[in-house]
Amino acid sequence: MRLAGRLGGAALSLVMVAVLGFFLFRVVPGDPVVSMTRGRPTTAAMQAELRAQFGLDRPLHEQFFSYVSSLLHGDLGTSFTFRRPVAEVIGERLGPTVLLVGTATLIAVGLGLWLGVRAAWRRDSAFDRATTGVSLTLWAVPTFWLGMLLMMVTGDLFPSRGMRDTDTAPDFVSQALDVAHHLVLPSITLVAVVCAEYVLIMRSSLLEEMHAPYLVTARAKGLRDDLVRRRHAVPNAVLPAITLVFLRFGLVVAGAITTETVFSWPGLGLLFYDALTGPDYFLLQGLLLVTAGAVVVMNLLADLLHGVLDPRVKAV
Amino acid sequence: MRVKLCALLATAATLGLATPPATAEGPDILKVAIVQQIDSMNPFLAVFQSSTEIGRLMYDYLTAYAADDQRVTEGLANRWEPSADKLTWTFTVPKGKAWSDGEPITAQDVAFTYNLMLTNEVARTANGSFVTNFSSVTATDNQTVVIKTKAPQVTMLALDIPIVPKHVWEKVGDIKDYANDQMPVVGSGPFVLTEHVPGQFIKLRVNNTYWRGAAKIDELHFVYFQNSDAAVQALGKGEVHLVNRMTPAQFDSLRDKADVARNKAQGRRFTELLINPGAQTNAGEPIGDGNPALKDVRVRRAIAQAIDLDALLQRVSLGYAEKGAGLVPPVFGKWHWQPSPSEERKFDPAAANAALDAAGFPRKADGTRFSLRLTGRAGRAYDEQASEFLKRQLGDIGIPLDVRLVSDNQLNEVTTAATYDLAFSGWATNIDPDFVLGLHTCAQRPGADGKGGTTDAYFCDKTYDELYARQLSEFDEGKRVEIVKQMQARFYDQVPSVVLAYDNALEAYRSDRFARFTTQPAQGGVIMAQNGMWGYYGAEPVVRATSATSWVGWGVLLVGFMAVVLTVMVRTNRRQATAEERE
Amino acid sequence: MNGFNADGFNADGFNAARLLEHKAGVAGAAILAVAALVAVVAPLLIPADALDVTRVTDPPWQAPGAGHWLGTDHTGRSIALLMVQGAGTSLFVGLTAAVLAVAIGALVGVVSGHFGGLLAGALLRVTDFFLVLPALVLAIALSTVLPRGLSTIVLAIGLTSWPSTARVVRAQTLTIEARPFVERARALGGGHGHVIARHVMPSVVPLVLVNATLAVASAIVAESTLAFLGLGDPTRISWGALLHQAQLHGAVPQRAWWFLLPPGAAIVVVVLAFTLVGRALEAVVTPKR
Amino acid sequence: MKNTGLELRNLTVHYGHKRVVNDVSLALAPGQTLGLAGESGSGKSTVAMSVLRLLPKSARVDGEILLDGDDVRAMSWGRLRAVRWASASIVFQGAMHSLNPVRRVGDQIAEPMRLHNTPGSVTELLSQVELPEDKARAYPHELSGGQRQRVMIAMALACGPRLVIADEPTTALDVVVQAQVLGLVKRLVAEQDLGLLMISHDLSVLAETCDDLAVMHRGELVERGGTREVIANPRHPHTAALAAAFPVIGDPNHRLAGPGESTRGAFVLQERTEGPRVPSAAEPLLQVRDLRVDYGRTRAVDGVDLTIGHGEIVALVGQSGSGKTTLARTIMGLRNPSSGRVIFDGREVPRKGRALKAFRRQVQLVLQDPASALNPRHKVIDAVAEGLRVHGLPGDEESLVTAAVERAELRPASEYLQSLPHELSGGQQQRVVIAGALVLQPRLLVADEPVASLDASVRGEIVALLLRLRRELGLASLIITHDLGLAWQIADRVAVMHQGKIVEQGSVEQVLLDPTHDYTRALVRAVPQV
Repeated sequence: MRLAGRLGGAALSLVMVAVLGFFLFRVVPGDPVVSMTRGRPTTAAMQAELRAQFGLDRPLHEQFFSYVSSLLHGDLGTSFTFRRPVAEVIGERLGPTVLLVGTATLIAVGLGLWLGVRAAWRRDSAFDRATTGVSLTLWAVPTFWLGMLLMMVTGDLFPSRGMRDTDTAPDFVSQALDVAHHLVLPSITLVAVVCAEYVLIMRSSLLEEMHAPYLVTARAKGLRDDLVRRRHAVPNAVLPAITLVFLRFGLVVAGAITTETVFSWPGLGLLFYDALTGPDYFLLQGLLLVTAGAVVVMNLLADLLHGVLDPRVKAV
Repeated sequence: MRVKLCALLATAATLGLATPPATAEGPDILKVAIVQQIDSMNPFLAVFQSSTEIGRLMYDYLTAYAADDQRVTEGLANRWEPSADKLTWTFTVPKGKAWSDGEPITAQDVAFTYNLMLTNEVARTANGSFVTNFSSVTATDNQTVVIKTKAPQVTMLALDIPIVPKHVWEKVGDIKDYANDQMPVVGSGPFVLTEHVPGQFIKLRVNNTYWRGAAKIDELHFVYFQNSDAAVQALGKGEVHLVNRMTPAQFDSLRDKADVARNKAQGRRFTELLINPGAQTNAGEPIGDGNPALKDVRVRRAIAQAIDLDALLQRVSLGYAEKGAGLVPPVFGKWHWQPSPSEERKFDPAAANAALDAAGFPRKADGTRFSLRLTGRAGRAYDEQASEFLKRQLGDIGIPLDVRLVSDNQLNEVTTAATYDLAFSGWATNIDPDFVLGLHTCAQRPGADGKGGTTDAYFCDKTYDELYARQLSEFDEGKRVEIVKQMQARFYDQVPSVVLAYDNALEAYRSDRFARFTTQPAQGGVIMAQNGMWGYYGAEPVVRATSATSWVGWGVLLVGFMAVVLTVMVRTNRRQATAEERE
Repeated sequence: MNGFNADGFNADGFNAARLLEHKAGVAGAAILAVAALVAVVAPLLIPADALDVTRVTDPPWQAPGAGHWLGTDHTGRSIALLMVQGAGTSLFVGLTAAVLAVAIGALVGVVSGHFGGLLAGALLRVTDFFLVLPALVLAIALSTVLPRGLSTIVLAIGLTSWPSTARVVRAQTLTIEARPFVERARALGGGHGHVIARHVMPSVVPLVLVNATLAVASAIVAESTLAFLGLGDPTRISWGALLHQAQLHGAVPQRAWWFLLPPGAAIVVVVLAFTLVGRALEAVVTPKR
Repeated sequence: MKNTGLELRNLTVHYGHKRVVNDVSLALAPGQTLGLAGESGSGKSTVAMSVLRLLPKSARVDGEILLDGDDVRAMSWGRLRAVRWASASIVFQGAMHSLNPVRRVGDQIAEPMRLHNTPGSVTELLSQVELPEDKARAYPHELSGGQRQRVMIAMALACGPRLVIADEPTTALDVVVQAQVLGLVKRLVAEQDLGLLMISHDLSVLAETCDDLAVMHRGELVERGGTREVIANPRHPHTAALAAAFPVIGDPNHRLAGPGESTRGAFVLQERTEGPRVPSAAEPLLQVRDLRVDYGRTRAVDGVDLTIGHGEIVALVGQSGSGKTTLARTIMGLRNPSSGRVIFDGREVPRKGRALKAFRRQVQLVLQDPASALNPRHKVIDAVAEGLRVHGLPGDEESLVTAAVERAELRPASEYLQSLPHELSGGQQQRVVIAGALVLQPRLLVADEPVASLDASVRGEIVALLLRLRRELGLASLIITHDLGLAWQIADRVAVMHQGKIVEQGSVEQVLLDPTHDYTRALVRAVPQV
C-alpha cells in the first residue's frame, strides 16, 4: 500500500518531468535546423526537408502527442545531432557518469559518514572543529573552481581531460589503470564538495541523537563508550543521514555536470551541454528525464532503504 | 570495518598515480584535439565541421584541392571534360585505385553515391546542395561517369561529396539509421576509421593501399575536449600533438613553451558586423524590428566609417587577424578583393558624424542621435571584447549601444528573425566563393513564415543578384574572378555588414613528436580544417629516443600518501579508544 | 519532556558550544559587513577608465607586483579592481535570488502547511516535483531560455531553489499548527488569518531568516556556476564571470593563478561567511533541548 | 563484595553555580524499599542518576555515594562499568525513549547479560515480567506502553542486581496499566528480595510499593519515614501539600464541590446575561444527542448523549484513547461530527462562519499543558487579550485583561501582564490560560486534563479556582480527566467513557462509590490507595 503510493508518486513526478521537459526545451530559442546547417551550403528546400524529417513542421500539440505516444512505447525519440535514438546516445554516455558519480559517492559517503560520526561524538574537540571547518569551507567552494585549481596545482601529474588515453595498451589492467588515472582529479573534485555535505549531515544527525535517553540506558548497562556509539547511537543516527544522502542526489548530479565540464569527462553532463547548443530537443528531454529519473529513483530507494533499515517504518 | 573501507577507497583513488604515462615506443600516433562534437560517421548525415573533416580522411572526393595552391587536382577522377553547352560533364576514374578492403574503386561507386543522393532525401542531408542542379548521373563504364545538369554549373569541380563504396552501401537498408560503424570502415582516403567512442575519441589507422601512397604516421587519433582551454593544456603536457582554433591569448601562452611549435595561418573565416538593412522576406514583406534608420545606406556607411578596424585588430584579435574588406578572405588569393584607396572607407569619426548629420540624424540634446542594439554571442571572446570597443567608437558618433550577449541559439534566433540592429556574425568560406556570395542574394531571405532563409544579413540588391547569376555561368575563370570582385565591391559599398577581420587560424603542435605538417596553402596555410586531408596525410614524425619515466618518484609519492592516510586513521582510532576512558 | 530536563540533566556543554558558534557567526558577519562595504563604496572610488578595456594601457597577463598587486587580466585590467567591482554583482544576485527563493518557499510552505485539502496536496506535489528536478539542470535550461541578464540569473536560481525552504517552512507550520496554543486560538474563535498572522508567521520568520541566509550562500555559488558556464550576464563583472573569463582566455594553461585564485577565494570566503552567520542564527533560533 | 546496599552521604550536585541537590543523605539496605517523592525540579532524578555516575560532565558531584561499600565517585571507569547494571540497575522513565528504537527488545535485554557474563535467558526474564517469549523479537514501537515498561523491568533484572532504581516507571501509563505494572514490581521485589529505590511525584504510587518514604523539596531531603506514617502525619508542609493532592475517593473531606452550588451559579448568570436569550433554568446549557465522530474508518465517538446544566461541573473520565478528547473537541466545534447533534443553549452549534465564531465566545477551552497552550512569544497581556482581539470586542482592552487576570487570581495583574510565559511557573501559566478564557465571559469551560501536568502543590489551587469561578460566575465546566480523584474533588456529575461510548453517567457519589458498569469498577479498583 505504502509502496504503491510511493511508486505512484514517483511515476507522477516522472510524467511531470516529461511534460515540463517537452515545453521547456521548445522555448529554448533557436531553430535546430538552422543551427545544424549553418555554415554549409543549404537551400530553403533542404531546410524544409530536414524540418519534415524531424517532425518540426507540425503544430506543437501534434508534436507533443507524438512525443507522448512514442514515450509510452519506450522510445525517447531521435537525436537531431547524432541521428540516432536518444536512448542509445544516452546509454553510451551513462557508463562514464555512473563510474564517476558512483566512485565519488562511495568515497564521499564512506568518508563523510565516518568523519561525521567522529566529529559529532567528540563535539567541540579539535577534530570536530577541524572537520566541521573544512567541511563548511569545502561546501562553499564552487565545484568548477576546485577542479581548475586542482588541475593547475597538479600540473603534469594527471591527465587534463577525458576518461581514457587513446594509446593505452588494450589489455584490461592497463585500461583500468588508465581510467583510474583519469578518474583521480574529477572524483577528488566531486568527493570534496559532496563529502562536505555528508559530513555535516551525519554530524548533525548524530548530534540529534546524542541526548537520546536510550544512550543513557546503554551507558547505565555498563557499555564502553565506543560500544554505545557503535551499537546504539550510530544505528539510529545513520538512518536519517542515509535518507538525506540519497535525497541530496540532485546535488551529486549538479556536481557531476560541472565536474564533467571542467575535465571533459565524457558523461551525461557533457552531453547535456552539447545538446543545449543544438538545441537537440529530444536529447534534452531524454537527458532531463534520465537525470530527474535518477533522482526520483534515488528518493524511492531512500524510502525503501529506510523501510528496510528502520523497523519503525513498517508499522506505518 | 569502516576504517578498512576508507583505506581501500583511498588506495583505489591513489592507484591512479601509478599509471605509466604514455608509452614511449610503439607506433607513430598523431593525436589531435577536437573541440566540436562528432555528430555522425555517416557521410550523408554528418554536418559538423569536425565530422566533415574526418570524413575527408576516410573518403576521397571526385576531385581535390592541391595542398600548395588550392587549385583543383586529381581526386578519384583524374580527368574531366564539360560539353560545349556546359550541361554534360564527363569524369574519368582511372584504374588502380582501391578501397581499403581491396575492392577496386570504379565509376560505379561514384554514380551510386550521387544517385543515392538524388533519390534519397535523407542522403541529401549533409551535401544535398551540390546535387540539386543534377538531372542524371550515369556510369557508362567502370571508368567513366557522366553527369548531366539542368543548368550550367560553375562549381562542378568543387563537389565536396564523399564517394562511398557501392559494395558496402548498397546493402544499407535505411540511410537514416545507419551509423556507419562497421569497423574498420571501408573507405578510399588515407586513413581508415577503426574505433569511435562517442564523446571521447576517434581512432583511424593508416590506409596502406591509399593510391597516393601510405601516410607516414601509423595511427591518427582525434581526442574530444570540452573547450580549447583544456586542449591547450593537454598540448602543453603532450597528451595531444595538434591543436587548432586557439584564442589569441592561448596562442600567446604557448609562445615560449618548449617542444611546441605554433602555426599562425590564414584562415577561411571572417568575422562581420551585421547592420540590419531593413530585413524583408523573399516576398518583400518586412520582418524583424531593425532600427529603420539603418535602412539608409548613408547611415550604414557612417557606422562602418566609425569603426576602427585597426584597433579591433590590435586590441581584440591581438594582431592575429587581417583587416576586413571583401567577403572572400585573402587565403583564397585570386577571389579576394581589397578596396582601392579611393573606395576604401578609412576610420574617420568626424566624417561619420558629418555624414549622419547630413543624413538627417542630428545629435539630440543629450548628444545622442539614436541608440542601437548590438547582439553578440556570450562566451565568444571576440564578441565580448569587441562589443566594448564598438560601444565606445559608436558612442563617439552619438550612437549609444545596448550590448546584448546571448547564447548561440539566441543569436541564431535573433538573426533568423532579424530582431537585431547590429550583430556579430561570421562565416567560413570555401575555395569556391559561390557559397558565401550566394548567401547574400535575395533568394536566400526567409519565406513568409520566417523560415527557410540562410542569410543573416538580409541583403537584397538587384545589381548584386545580377552579378551573382552571371558568375554562376561564367566558365572563364579570369572573367569570373572579375565578377566576384565586383560583387564584393558592391557589398562593401552597400554595407549590409562590415567585414571586421579575417581571423587567423591559430594552431600548434608538439615539435618534439612531429617535424612538419603539410599546410594548405603552402605559404601561411593551415594544418587542420583544410579543404583536404593534407595536414594529417603529410604529418612527419620525429625519430625519437626512448625516454625513461621516473617511476621512483611516483612510487614515493604513492607510499607517502598512503602512509599519511593510514596514520591519520590509526591515530584517530587510538584517540577514540583512549577517549572512552574519559567518557 | 521528562524529568531529566527539569533536573537540568541536559544543561551540559551547550552554552560553550553555542558561544563558539556565535563567535564564528560574528566573524562571518564581520566578513559580510566588509564585503558589503566594498561592494557599495568601492565602485565609486574606481576610476571609470580603469575597467574599460578600450582604455586600459597596461600589458595583459601581468603577474602580481608593485603596479597591480593582484596582477592584470587578459586585457590588462587590474584584477584587484575587477574583484572589487565584481563583489557588488555577486552579492546582489545572491541576495535577490535568495530573497526570491525564500519568499516563494515561505509562501508555499505556509499555505500548504496551514490549509489542508486539495490545495495543500497540489502544492506538496509541486514542491516534491521541484525538489526532485536537478536544480542546476533546470537553472541552466532556464537561463538558456530567457534573455541574458542579471534578472534571468536571479530568476533561474530563485525558481529552482525554493523547494527546500518550502519543505522546512511547511514542517515548521505543521509543528506550530499542532501546538495547543493554536488550538486554543481556534477555540477562541480565531480564523485562518489570525492563526497565520499571530502564531504561524512569528515562528516561521526566524526560520525563514536562517534559510534566507543559507540560501544566499548557495545562490552565490549557483551564480558563479552559471556565470562560469557562460550563462551569466557578460556585460557585468561578477566573481563567477571573472572565472569564466579566466577559463575562456586560458588562465590555466598560462598558469595565471592570480586570475583564477582571487575570484574563487572571494566566493568561498563570502559563502562561508553567510553559512557561518546562517548557522549561528540557526543555533539561536532553534531552541536546543 | 560486601552487600551493604546503597548509602548516600552528604550528596550535593551542582550544575555550574546552580545547586540541584543539596546535602542529601540516604541509606537503603538490601531488600529494603524506599520511595523518593518530590515535584519536578526537586532533584530526585539527579539523585537517582548519581548512583551509577550517569550525570553529564558538567555536573559537579560532592559527598559520597557508597554502593555496596564502594564510593562510586572514586571508581575507575573499568570498575564502574562492571558495577553498572550488575550491582544496581535502573528502570527509566518513558520506556519509549529509553529503549533503542531500532534494536529488538530481546537483544537489548541480552546485551548487559553478555557484557557482564551473567547466565540466564531472555525468555526467562520475559516470563518473569509476564510477557510471552515471542515478544523478544519485537521492536519497542511494536509494544504497548505497559509492555515496554515490562521490558525495561526485565532488562533491569537481567544481571541480577541487588538494587533496582525505578525512576517514574509508571508516569506515562494509564491507571489500569499502572496498577498492573506496580503489582508486578511489588511481586518481583518481594520474590527476589531486591532493594528498590522508587522515584515518583505521585505519593499514591509510592504508597503502593514502598515501605519507606523520603520527600525531596528544592534539592533537599525534607522528610523520611515509614510510608503510612509520613502520609498520615506529614511534618513538613510540602509533604502535606503532596498528600493533599491525591484525594481519597470516598473521603468527604476531599470533596470540594458542595451540593447545590450549581443552581446558585445559574442564578448569578442571569444577572450578567448579555445575549438576547434569557436561559431558563429548566433547559440545560449543553445537550449532546447521539453524537458520532469518525476518524477515517475508526469511530472515536460512538453515539454519545451528554447533558450539562447551567453552572454544573461534569467530569468526563476514561482512559486515553477512549474518545473523551474527541468528544470535547466536537462539542467546541473544532471538529465536525459524523452524525448527531450538539445543542448549546437551545440552539444547534453552527458548523462554520460568523455564527461559529460567535458561539466560540460562549465556550472556552483550557488545555492540559499550560506551557504549550501559551505561545512562548506572546506576553501575558497578548495571550489574554487574544480572544478580545479575535472578536474585536469593544472596551478598554487593558482593563478587561486586568480584570480577567485578577479573576484568575494573579494579583496584582500589572506584575504579570508584561511577562513571557516561560518566566511564570506552571500554576501561573494555567491561570493565564484561564484568564484568557474568562476575558470573553464564556458560559461553559471545557477543561482537558486541567491539572495533570501541574505539580501536586499547585494542583489544589487550580481546582479551587475552577470551583470559585463556578461559584462566582456560574461558569459551567466539562472536565476531561483520567484521574478519578480529580473527579471526586470537583465534579457534580461524572460520565465514564470507554471505547467511544459513555458507559455510565450519574452523580459523583453514585458513580465512583457504587459503580455499576464493569469498566468503571476496574477503573476505581486500579486507583492506588494510600
